[in-house]
Amino acid sequence: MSQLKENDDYNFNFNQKQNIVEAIIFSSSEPISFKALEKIIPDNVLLLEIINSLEKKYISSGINLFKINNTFAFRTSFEVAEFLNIEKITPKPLSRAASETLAIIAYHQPITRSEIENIRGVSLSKGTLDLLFELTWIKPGHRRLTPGRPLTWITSNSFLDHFGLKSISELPGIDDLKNSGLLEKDNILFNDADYEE
Amino acid sequence: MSQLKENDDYNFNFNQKQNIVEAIIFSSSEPISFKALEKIIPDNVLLLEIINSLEKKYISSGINLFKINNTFAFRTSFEVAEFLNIEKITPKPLSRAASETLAIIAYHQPITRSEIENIRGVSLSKGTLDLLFELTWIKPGHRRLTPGRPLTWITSNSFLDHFGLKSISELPGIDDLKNSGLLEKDNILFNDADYEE
Amino acid sequence: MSKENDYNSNIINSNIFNLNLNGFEGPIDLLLNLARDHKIDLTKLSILPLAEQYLLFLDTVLKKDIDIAAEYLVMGAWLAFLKSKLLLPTDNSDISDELNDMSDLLEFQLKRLEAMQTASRLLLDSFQLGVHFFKRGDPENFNINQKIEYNINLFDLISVYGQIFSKESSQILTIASSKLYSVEEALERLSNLIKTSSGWRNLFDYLPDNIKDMLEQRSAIASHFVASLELVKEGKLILRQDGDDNQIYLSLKS
Repeated sequence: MSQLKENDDYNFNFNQKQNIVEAIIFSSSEPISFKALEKIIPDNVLLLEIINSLEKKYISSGINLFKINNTFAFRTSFEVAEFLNIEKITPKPLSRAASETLAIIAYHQPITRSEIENIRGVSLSKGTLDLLFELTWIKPGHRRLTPGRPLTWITSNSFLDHFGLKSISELPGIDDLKNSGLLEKDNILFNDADYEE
Repeated sequence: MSQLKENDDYNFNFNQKQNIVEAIIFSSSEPISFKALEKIIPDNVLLLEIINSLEKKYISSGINLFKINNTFAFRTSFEVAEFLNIEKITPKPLSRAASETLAIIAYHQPITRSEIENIRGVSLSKGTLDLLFELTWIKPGHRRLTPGRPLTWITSNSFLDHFGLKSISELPGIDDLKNSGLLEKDNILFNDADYEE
Repeated sequence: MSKENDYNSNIINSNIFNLNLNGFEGPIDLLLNLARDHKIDLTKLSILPLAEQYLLFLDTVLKKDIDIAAEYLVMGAWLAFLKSKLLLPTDNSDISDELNDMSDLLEFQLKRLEAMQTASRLLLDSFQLGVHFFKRGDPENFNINQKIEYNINLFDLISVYGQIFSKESSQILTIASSKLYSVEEALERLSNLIKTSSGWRNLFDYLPDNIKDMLEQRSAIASHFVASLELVKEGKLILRQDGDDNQIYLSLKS
């Protein structure tokens, strides 16, 4: 009876400890060393047991526990990786010109290239509209019935998708922006302003 | 014989497909939408089955599959929370105004700025909505079909993700609050005040 | 301290008096604090004592010469009105209905704000991502569904838009660019011209003659003079000036 109790306890502890190690490896921003894990589970033998058990647990999963030079990390399994064509993509911030242009199109659509230039006060470099078009966030609208019949630009459905909007009317208007402080950048945004009232 | 073969095939496929879905969700630090997963597994029913199976697989692990409003993410389980005191970032505490505003938006959404002001009995300082928006916890919702078409605010998926909620209905005590009528927005003490946006 | 204690002494002993209005998020918040401080039951709210406390508090704060926000005064006036109505005995059922409605509304507002304050504490006390539970620390990226490698969210988009407008409305001093004759230009011009010249010649003969703008003209004189000094330094030119206010002559160094 007491033996059983002890066994139960042991199992409970083992599972819990394994869960902790699992969570730590998962949340670590780089492969974690055996040494670092020893700080949590000082018992060497037990730690090794836990790691082996974790390795087994993931052996036929989409992710595996990888051992690299005595460090541990979860990585997509080779089988799946092959299938999914994994590539490291480093997210890139959109250039200032492109973000401004996109915002202007969103708020003023349909709008021609020269109207955008008017609002921004600088001429639009060639690649800016191209990039936004390539990202499928903008698309050509109708042509203006003015001399030269300039093309207008409007935002697309994937623009709405990307920004989580149901319709363009959900964009906060100028008054909303004023009320939320967004129009007073110098006071509110992009400095470590004190947000206390 | 052929039946068996088919069954094997089915199992193989199911496991492989589950592994792929697992790897996709696991590899990302941000939640993956059902929509995105559908591009890999177009069969809706199968996809749902896979997700449920994955959820079960991780149910007593150190990491769990979190369902956040039709998006999916792996997060370390709440059970090991107290043991994970590594790499902890203490977030800057929200001001009282900001945290009350966040709660009011969460429980009363969709809600306009003036309705928030009405509930708190004080005007909202600039920067409060701004800050919550910058944290990506709130986003603009539809406009009210009332004069001035005021913009409403709602919470976002990253709000749910941040607080470990599946949906708004999991907000602490929301059912009781609803039943007690305390989530009504249209009771205004001073109706002579100009609360329109 | 017994319940029958005079409200006034109660209030004066209260900690709230050490605070000023800055400690409160508006009049309802203040009322709620007063109610809590004096253990007034919100479910069967009696307006009279609460109104008295509020007015007394306001009075004290005013005496301390603190600017009081309009919303506190509006609430004060409203409560004073309510108090006077409550103190007058009335048989008029319309008025008592109205009073009931008003106190119901106030009670509702207090309860609702209290509920929201509790909710915000519950929310912020619950598990938070990055504090109590964690996301994948070292994400891998797949090349699927991720055609877009640019990260910009709605907030970024809108604040960028806001900035365009604040740029427009704010007065930024821009210095109009003026056409000036640069030293580099003058140096290139002068070195070319002197190659073909012989003997002593006035520096002014070398100035460009197509400049109409006065400022540009003067800048050309200055830059050509600096350029001539540079050429002297390089050993290509000799300069000569016979006295302080006389013309400057230059000649190729042979």
